[in-house]
Amino acid sequence: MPVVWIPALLRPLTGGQARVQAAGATVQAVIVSLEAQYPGLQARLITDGQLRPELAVVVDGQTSPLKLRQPLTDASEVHFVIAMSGGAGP
Amino acid sequence: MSAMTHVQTTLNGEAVEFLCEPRQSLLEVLRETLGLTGAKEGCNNGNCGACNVLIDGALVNACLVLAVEVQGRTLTTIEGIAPPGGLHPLQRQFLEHAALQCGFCTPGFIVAAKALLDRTPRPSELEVRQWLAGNLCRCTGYDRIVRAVLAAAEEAQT
Amino acid sequence: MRAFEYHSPDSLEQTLTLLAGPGQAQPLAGGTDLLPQLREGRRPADRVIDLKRVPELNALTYDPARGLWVGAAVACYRLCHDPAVIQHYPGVVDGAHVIGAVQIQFRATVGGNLCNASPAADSIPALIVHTAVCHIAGPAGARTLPVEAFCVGPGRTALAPGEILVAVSVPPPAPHFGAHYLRFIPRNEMDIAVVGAAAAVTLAADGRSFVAARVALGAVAATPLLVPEAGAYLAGRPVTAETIAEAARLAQAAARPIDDVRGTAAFRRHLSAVLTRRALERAVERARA
Amino acid sequence: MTTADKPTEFKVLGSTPLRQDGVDKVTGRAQYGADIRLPGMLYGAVLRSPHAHARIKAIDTRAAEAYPGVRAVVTAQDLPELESKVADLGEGSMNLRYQSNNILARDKVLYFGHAVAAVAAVNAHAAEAAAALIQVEYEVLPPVLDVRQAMRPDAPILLAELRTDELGQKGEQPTNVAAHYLDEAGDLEQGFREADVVVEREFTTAMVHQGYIEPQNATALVTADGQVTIWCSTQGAFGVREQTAEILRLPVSKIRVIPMEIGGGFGGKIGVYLEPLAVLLSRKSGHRPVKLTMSRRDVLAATGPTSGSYIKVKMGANRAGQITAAQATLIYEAGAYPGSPVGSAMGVIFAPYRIPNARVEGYDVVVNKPRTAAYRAPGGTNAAFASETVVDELAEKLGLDPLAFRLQNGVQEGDRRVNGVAYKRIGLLEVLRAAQSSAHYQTPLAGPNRGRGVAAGYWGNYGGKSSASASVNADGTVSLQEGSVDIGGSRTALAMQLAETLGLPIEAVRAAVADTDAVGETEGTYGSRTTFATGWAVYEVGQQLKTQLCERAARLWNVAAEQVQYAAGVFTSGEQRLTFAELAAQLDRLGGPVVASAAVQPKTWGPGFAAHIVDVEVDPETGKVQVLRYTAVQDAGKAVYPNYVASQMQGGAAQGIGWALNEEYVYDAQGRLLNANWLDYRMLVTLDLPMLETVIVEVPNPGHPFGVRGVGEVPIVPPAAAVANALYRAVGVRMAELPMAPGRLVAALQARQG
Repeated sequence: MPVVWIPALLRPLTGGQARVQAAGATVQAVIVSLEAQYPGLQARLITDGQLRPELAVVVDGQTSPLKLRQPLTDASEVHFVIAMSGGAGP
Repeated sequence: MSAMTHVQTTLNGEAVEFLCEPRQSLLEVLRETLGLTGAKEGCNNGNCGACNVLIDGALVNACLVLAVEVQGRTLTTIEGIAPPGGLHPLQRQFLEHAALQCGFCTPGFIVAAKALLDRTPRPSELEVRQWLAGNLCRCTGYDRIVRAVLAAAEEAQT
Repeated sequence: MRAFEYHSPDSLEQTLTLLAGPGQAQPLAGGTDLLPQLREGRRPADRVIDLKRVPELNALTYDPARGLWVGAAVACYRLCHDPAVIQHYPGVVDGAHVIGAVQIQFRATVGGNLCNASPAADSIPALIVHTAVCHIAGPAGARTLPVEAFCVGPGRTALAPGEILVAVSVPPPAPHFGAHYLRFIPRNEMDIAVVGAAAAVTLAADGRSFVAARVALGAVAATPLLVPEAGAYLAGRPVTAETIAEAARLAQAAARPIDDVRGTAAFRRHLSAVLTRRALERAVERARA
Repeated sequence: MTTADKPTEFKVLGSTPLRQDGVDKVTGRAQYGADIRLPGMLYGAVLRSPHAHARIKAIDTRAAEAYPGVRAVVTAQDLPELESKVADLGEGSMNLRYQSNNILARDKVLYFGHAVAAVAAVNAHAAEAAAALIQVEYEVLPPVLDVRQAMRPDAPILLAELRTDELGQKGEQPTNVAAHYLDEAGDLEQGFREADVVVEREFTTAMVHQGYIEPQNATALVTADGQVTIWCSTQGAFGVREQTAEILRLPVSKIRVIPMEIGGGFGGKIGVYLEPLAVLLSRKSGHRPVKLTMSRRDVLAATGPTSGSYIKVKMGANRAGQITAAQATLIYEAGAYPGSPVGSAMGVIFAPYRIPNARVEGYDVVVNKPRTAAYRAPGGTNAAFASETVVDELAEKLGLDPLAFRLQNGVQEGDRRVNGVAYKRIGLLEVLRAAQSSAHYQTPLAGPNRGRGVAAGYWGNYGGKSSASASVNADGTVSLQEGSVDIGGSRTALAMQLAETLGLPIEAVRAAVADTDAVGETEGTYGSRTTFATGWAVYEVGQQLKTQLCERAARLWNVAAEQVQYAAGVFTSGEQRLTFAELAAQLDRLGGPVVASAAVQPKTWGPGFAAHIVDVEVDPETGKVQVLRYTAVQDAGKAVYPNYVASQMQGGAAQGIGWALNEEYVYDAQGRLLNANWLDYRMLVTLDLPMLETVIVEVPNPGHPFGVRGVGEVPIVPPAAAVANALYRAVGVRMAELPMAPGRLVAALQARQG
């Protein structure tokens, strides 16, 4: 299962856990399964069907322009990070 | 619109006449009336040198000169620096030394540097920096500009 | 920019006639202050009178007996590259050559610097310590005024309506005379003085004591400021670090700076002492040379 | 030049051809936005607010409309009222309603210089005179000019509807705090317990401007059928198209944006200011073209400066020299509307170091100053000033060489950032080692009041959308059309990548910047992305051209395409041989023109690291600082066009030094900008700098066909910190405020003496 790193501001929703596992073949699917485990997370990550504009999705160290539609593997590591001006971090 | 004044001048080696209002700056007339847009407006206040031109060989900010003042004078702008069919050594050395990034300040620097080399054919680095201190460049950190001017001076000697 | 008429008279007489006409007339020498002020609506003008064709205003002469005569429309570049001026008045050059970068030097004039009457004007403290004199022409005739009396407030001069500054004269330097002007600016060019300081000294023949001295400051009061107490203190005293420091302290005490965008009053007071000391030290060096 | 990984052999990349737009630029022929003159063109002027914070009660435009020569007057009433909607506008996202209100204030002005109305007239003088006749009735409100003041519960509120956003959770109360962000890793308290040395300091930095020499300008023509053409100075034509379309509620297909040559941007020419106004005025004046240009005063008062900031940093290290914990709070001025680069700053602040326990907190705060815009590595300079000063102090307290301490803690592939993301292949350690062995660092500095400082810096860089197309000419050359605006030689760097791909000399490829109707969508020239992403598009174009040309050669030789090889400008198949030019000359007989286009959106950009070394001399009596020597070291990935890579490094360093020493916005208590000119907004002049030495390190980015990383932004990150550290070594005071202006330095020296 992909490993999801939970943004610090959302860790109260995961009981303080910084890393959780969640099933899903895309980022969107992973968020849906996160929501099942930790109700309320989805609304903090997605607005109007899109990833919140201040966030970037980083999968395996690379910021994904596909965002929610980015495919994942079981070994994927997923981060939701603050989008940097002029692009996200590495 | 107030009354227009008739002005005769020599511009880049050619006799030129134009009509202007007294309040119009030389920069405005060069750019808007005469279509010579090589002199740029960076500040319209004499602080950046992007509008440098030569009047009777003296380096001035065209934004700080009234167009009516150039009656009977000889003007040189960036458009009149290069010899026919070629480039002035300064222009060539600016290219060789990558002494421009956005290029907006470049005409002002080249006109200023020409005025320097006309008076001081072999300037030191300090003299180049002193002479160009009224020209702002925000892209290069000046290193390559100073080197280009020194190289052009060298080229002119050999 | 408001529209205006332009005139380019070729005599002083015509100039005075044009100045005396109705409405607002603004003399134009280098224009480096005037044009931005017209553009920003900070100076009203119905007529701009170009002074560059008036012979009296464009004269630059030096005579060992009578000293230096600088027409009000003489550009700084010309003044600062004149061999006689360089030789006899390096202190005047100090003030005039830092007015703007070279583009400005080709246009700006000492006369304009005086008439613009900025408290931070670079040429004025140097002229003050040289005991320079302003020559004024007007409808009521000619008159003279010591340079230190010419500016009466920020942007305001002692010129009456219809009067014009014709020239500044500087007496010939006495033996063992030396003068220097320096200013503090955060950059190395393209700045207005945070503080300027000028000093002129006349030393005894052995160079060890002050016969006379004058100190003037810029940008620390509403006008360029002569500090007579500093000069009076030095007269007759030996040239030592202590006497110079005391004169610098007196200059600092005379400064009445304000806080503005270019510096705080506290920093200006601090600089007044530092720059006065440095100006005196260099003036002494020149007097001994 | 240092090459860390196994070098790839290139023929064109790494060479120094003359730039293709060079002759036009040294002869004054290059056409910048304000140089345009169209038949029947009108000239515009914008009326701006004299107040920092005021309610607009009424606007009376009648006198302006009646002024001779006036053809149109517009106010916010002429703009569609937009819903709040966040759009991704290049370097930072932007709420479109705020963007619209920034272009023309609707009910409130929020900063000195805020645009209120615009006029078009037959000449600039008439437009200016008419604008001055517009009567605006204001109810003046108290301004908020400092972030910490703005965060107080009793502070005047700028935007009534604003609530603090904490990753999707909105606050209850009206506030000036637009957003609160947090990154955490490890156990902070444990980390500080493990530390033998802890340094904690507070820093403030002033608002500064990008300072491009060319003021903003825009010319627009709306024809009777509603087609809009805009000529302007922008870092991205497609961004102008999108913003103008959104703000005016027009379909993008109705708008064509022609990017003129651009006189600098540095992030400040991504957002639009004048373009929608020019369109409105053109439409209202009966379809005349309208040109708007800003004065320098307008540029400084009302276009994107970057944030002033308050930053608190605490870091700890053990005696072995390992950093054990780091904490930072960053509060950034957004200006009048939300959107400071505090998020980027959080990403920069501890990026060069392996820190097991960390907490980084950020606040985006609105104040009555111009809406901030991106400025070269947005937010990074402020952040690195704070953290690199503290890192320097830690090294000093531990008795370690500042570069050695950074090397010991420096990140490499696999190390994690505070937000948890692991680095790919990066070049920090190579950069630090190159700095250590540089001629500059190896030469001792002697003399009183002199000091040497070093600092490291990071920037994430960016990829983004890019497009290009090319056609083969019968004379054997290739014409390249690309969508990236060229601010500093990029079209040549792109031509070089196509020439390299095609095995041709650079002289055989000519590049041109295309307008929005002539090339695929391409993001702006920002994020250090052009040579990387548009370069990749160009590489793809080259690959396609090669494939097509091999097919043509196969047709000529009557063989299968797979049997044709192409290398170094020559097609071969068995004994058959044909140069690129020979084949190009025969295309008409082999099926006609060969063209190719490509669009990319790569995600494998690589971050850049830099280390800067500076020697200064201080006049302790006046506080004046002279830079004696400066060296910038940086990992460029592959340096495609080395002269211009070095020039980016020099330019970034120079901007950073100016920021360190002199540049700042000075407001009075009423929020009026006091130094909206270049005499009092002090950018460095020639005499303020020495020659600027550069060391290019090449650690190729594995995520790019040629190893490109992007180079434009990271060089502005270290300078302020490097200068601060040098000042400390020179005179023994740690400056905690930017700029480190002479008066402040003298005050600090006096305070130390008691």
